[in-house]
Amino acid sequence: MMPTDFKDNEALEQLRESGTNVVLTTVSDLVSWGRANSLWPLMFATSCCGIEIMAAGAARTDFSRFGIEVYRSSPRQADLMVVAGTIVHKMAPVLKRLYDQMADPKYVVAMGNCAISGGPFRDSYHVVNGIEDIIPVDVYIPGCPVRPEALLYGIMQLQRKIKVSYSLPLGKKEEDK
Amino acid sequence: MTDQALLDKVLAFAPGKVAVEEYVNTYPALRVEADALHDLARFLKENEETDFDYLMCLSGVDWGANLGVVYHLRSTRHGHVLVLKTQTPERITPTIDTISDLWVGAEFHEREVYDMFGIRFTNHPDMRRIFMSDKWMGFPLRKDYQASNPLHLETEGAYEDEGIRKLASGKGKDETFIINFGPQHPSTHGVLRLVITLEGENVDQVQPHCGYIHRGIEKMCEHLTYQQIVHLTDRMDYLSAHINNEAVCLCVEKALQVEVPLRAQYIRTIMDELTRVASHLLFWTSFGMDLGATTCFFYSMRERDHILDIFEETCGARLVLSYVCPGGVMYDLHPNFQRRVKDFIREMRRRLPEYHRLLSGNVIFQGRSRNIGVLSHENAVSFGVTGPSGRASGWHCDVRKQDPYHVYSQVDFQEAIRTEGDVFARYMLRMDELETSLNIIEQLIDQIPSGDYAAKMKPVIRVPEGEYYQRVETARGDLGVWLVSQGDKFPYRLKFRSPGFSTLAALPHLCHGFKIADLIAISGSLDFVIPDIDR
Amino acid sequence: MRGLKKYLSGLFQGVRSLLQGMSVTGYHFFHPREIVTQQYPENRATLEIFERSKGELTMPHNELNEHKCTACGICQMVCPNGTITVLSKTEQNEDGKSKKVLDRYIYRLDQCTFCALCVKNCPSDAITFAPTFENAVYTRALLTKQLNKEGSKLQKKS
Amino acid sequence: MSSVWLLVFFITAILMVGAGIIMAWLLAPTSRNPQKLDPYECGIAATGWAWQQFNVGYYLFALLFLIFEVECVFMFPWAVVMRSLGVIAFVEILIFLFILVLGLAYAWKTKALEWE
Amino acid sequence: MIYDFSKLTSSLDQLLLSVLPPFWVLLVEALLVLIAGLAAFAVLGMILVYMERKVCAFFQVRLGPNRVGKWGTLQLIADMLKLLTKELVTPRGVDVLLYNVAPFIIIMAAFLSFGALPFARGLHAIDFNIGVFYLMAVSSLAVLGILLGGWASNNKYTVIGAMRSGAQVVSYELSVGLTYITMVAFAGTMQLSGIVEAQADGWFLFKGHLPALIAFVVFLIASTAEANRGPFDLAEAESELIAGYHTEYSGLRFAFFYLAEYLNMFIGAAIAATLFLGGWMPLHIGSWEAFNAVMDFIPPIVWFFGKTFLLVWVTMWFKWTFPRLRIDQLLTLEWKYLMPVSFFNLLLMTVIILLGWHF
Repeated sequence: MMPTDFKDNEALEQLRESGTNVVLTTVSDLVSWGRANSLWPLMFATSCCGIEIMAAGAARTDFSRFGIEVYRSSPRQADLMVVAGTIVHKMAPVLKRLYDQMADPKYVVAMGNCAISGGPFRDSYHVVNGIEDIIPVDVYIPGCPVRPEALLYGIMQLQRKIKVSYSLPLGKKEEDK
Repeated sequence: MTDQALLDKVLAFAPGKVAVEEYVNTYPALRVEADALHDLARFLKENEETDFDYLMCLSGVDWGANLGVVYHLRSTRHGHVLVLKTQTPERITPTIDTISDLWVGAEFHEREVYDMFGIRFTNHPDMRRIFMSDKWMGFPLRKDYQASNPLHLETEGAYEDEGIRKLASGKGKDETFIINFGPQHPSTHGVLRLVITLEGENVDQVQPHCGYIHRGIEKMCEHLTYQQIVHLTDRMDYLSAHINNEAVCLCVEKALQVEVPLRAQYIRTIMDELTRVASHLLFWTSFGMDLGATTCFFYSMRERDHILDIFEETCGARLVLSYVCPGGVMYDLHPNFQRRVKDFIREMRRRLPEYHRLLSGNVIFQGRSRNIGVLSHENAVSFGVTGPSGRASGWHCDVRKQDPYHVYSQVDFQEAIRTEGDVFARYMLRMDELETSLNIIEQLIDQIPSGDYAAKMKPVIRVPEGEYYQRVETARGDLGVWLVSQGDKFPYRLKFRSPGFSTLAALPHLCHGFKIADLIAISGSLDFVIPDIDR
Repeated sequence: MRGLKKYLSGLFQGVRSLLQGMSVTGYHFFHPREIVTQQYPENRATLEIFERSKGELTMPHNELNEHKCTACGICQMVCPNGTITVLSKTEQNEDGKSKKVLDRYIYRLDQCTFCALCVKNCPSDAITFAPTFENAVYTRALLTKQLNKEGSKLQKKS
Repeated sequence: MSSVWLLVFFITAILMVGAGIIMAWLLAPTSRNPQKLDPYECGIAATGWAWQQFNVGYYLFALLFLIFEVECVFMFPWAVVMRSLGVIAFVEILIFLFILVLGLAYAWKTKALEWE
Repeated sequence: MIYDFSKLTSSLDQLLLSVLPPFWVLLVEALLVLIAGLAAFAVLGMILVYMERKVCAFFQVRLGPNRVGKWGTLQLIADMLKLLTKELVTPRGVDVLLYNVAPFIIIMAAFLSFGALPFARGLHAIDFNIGVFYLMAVSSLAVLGILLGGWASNNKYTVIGAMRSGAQVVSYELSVGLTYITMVAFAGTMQLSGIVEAQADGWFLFKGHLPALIAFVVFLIASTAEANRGPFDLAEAESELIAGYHTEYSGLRFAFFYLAEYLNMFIGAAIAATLFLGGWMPLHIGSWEAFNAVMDFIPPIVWFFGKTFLLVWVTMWFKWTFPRLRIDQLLTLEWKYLMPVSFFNLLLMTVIILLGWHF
């Protein structure tokens, strides 16, 4: 796909910074490339969107083609948290803890309208209206539920974002969250 | 026994304490004084002639001045149904006797009522909140609920949890190996949390903790019109989304006494069965994965994708269809529908033997599933474990046979039954049902009559005052919808009796003494959908 | 002796069942025809998306940049969770009568539940669902969309 | 000569892991927060301690293993020279295996091989 | 024999000796072996993981990685880069020493067995005269890494995983040992190169017919179990224990566990190929001279890897077909089926050798 086929290129432009050191930039680009192409997701799904994640992993829209079939159940080994489904008040601390326990670098994709804004349940007394109140989100994939191709598209958006971001701690330490 | 005879019998048992309810009701209903409830319930359960052994539904309701509890009882032998309604005298410290000593399954339902309405059940073995955390303020389903609860972001230590303290008590702290399975665990099928005490590999006690996806659907429904409610029901048991939609619509149609066009009924029935096939295919997938046979996932998802294509072509969505509306269906079938369904049936018939060769016959699989987690017929009824899991214990509980809706009465099909009640029986029963469903679809697919696909409905539906109960058979069992209307365009109270919730109550009973791996197999074979449990 | 026989027959039956399972997977391994993978980004041109598919709400405009929305607000009313906001303004038409016309049609894609009540209830068929699904973005604000194009007008009834 | 290579491979292994971990330590970003270092337990604060008394089931098998494995080791020299010893070797191993199988049968009979 | 690495190595040895004193020669050679070992190890690991992902994809009617590089060949490079720059988390409350040592042990065990494999004539670093015995000793070191890692993590899942792995690996070690003995008795030597040479006129699988076949099957099962591979992956049992014994390990430390699993599978297959399928020996059929000549033309290293990868593929076939065993099934299989069968088989082999009924 050409870059012009994607949406939201403006946000990407802001991210793109030129490194001072050519060698370091090259190394950083290489590492970013590695990270972008090796996103191991955390096995985490709360509701309907989880079924569509399963569908995305199934043979029809096989997401192992992107190298992300290595599903890890332990947050220590996962790079990507796809928040699929509604997050309720009781679940919020669990989500936060899981995110905290992931090893850096880590990325979050809010999959489906429930995760983005509370979706159909946003008026409920027990539903969190958007996970961005709890953890930082890299990519938003709207849909209810998100169809598998849309998830793949979202993952490709995330890959583009990772590829343009500076990935080495040398000279620039990532800020504590 | 006729309904009148039944009512007379009960009235004679406790004169003065019981009155016949004159409200519009789907089933014969009685109003009982709170102090006479337990005796009456015991009488109804233990008397040979009444023999109400199945507690269909237990719901709380806020009547304004006081709080009520409503029991829907059913006799599996006689097939009659009775509704008991009782009220607390006041709403500050409401208490009612528990009936969980009579129907084991009531334990969870009563906890739910406590959680949502604050009614304490005396003599209840484990009176705790079930969905909300212990710190939660207020009882959400009360009409005057206004408490605002801030979002807590720190998980609390488990010993702060009342239920876990209970688990650990009695033994020294060092001797109990308490371990959490879930909320984030690959094989709790979502965000169910099971707290387990272990002795080596063996499971001693299991304590389910729910509410990690409690979305308050019942409360939300009280502020939505009947058309709007339909889209929320999709998201409860999203694997039988279409059947859930139907439950609400059927209930509304029953209340309004609308005649649904025959074409719509045929469409709904076929869609029902396709949904069931898709759900059972997903069961096969996830059950295989729970047992470590990952390849199953890909084979059955491949077939499931065909069904999703059929859905998407007609309904425009793959999973949560929102296809049913009160009076019929949203749009007509797609012209390709019949051809695609027939293709799918042919394909599925070709693949099913492969499934059996790959998994069902496998010696490891058989060893892991036979004689594991045996649920007796008696317990299945007492817990209210319906659907395939109940039928695997030899209980004829198929709503499609008992209370036929749509065109099920005109279809020739056998209710699949197995008697072993173990994991293998539950697994095989779903495989049997796959074939049954294919047969039903095959009988109907060429018979779809022409005509309207929906009855003409008013843009704003007002359901006449009264209480209505509708049961449908989802892929997981008996889904009941209890609708209380006060003539408004919103329901006064809408309760979903979800099959998964009752099934979950049986899980601790099934797992005791088995191994960790068996626990996974048992919970997999019960085929939970967590949002269906939590709602 | 019977014990030994049972032991051996169990052994052979077990092995047989294992081999049967392996024959199923083995068949699939040696028949690449069975592979059903559709390669998504590469097959964008040929990807089969059904026309009824509900991807996002759109408001079709004709070549004169005209839409059919009369700003009646029914869609906003039937929407179960406030996804649609119809902002109207009063405009003077040629006869000098003031008339309510659509100013902005705000659609929040990140809240929509795709129940299609809006489309079904729209009296003038002004809105419809498009089968697009490539909507993922980095900023949530972009998911709030204005459906009527700049400077668009109400289509005259013919 | 082989012993030298053994040492070389040993060192290689240590170098590989060590160098890798040092690299990771240098290159990897880190972040700190209060929950990160807690033991993971499905997203819930852990209850109790993992180092507790444990079921003897596993231990029993370790003991059984020890017995049979030692016997196994005794059989290696026999296996090498078996051809030259001829029939005597066969008789010897028959007796030896008989005793071993007796042990196994005993364990089988007393249900030591069942996982309770 | 057309291809002989011993010539190459000895000429290299000569060359170095002519310019350097013996001690330095040894050092240089050691360095060469070190680099070669490292490279072989890393490349092999990547090939195996790539193979696993592709093979399982084909079993599962899909394509597998194909977007990073042609046919997804660069996927493993990306994974490696990612893992190399992933944070190493050391949770609170772990036994820091053991927690850090465990990956060393597990990789070391794999390396030491790896060094003893006869890849081709002359390409065989550690060739003890008790080669088989040595293999048995070092390959069982791996379980120590798992046990320590699981226990030191102070996490309930890891502890259970470690315990399971302990019970499992020690049990299956017995069958492995017994099949070793069976084949040593047949070969009459414990030296691996000797065993391979003895198969010049026919692989042991054919020469030893029935008992060798039984031993082969038993060994295949037991070595899969020893490598903690599915269907015997109880120690990591995704659906039960999250990630089993390495739940708490992140980044590169986890990568070493991951790598070791694949290498252990490879080593198991390589030993099976060496003991039963003639190692690097080409396939010869009786007096079919032309056929044999063609077979000889294929280099021995190709033979070795061909056989090994075939067996690796078979173990993958097992993994992607069968459900996981339960702990009691696992132990029943070993103690009630494989062990008695192995005892019986050893006797059978003895009888056949003594009566000269083998080929």
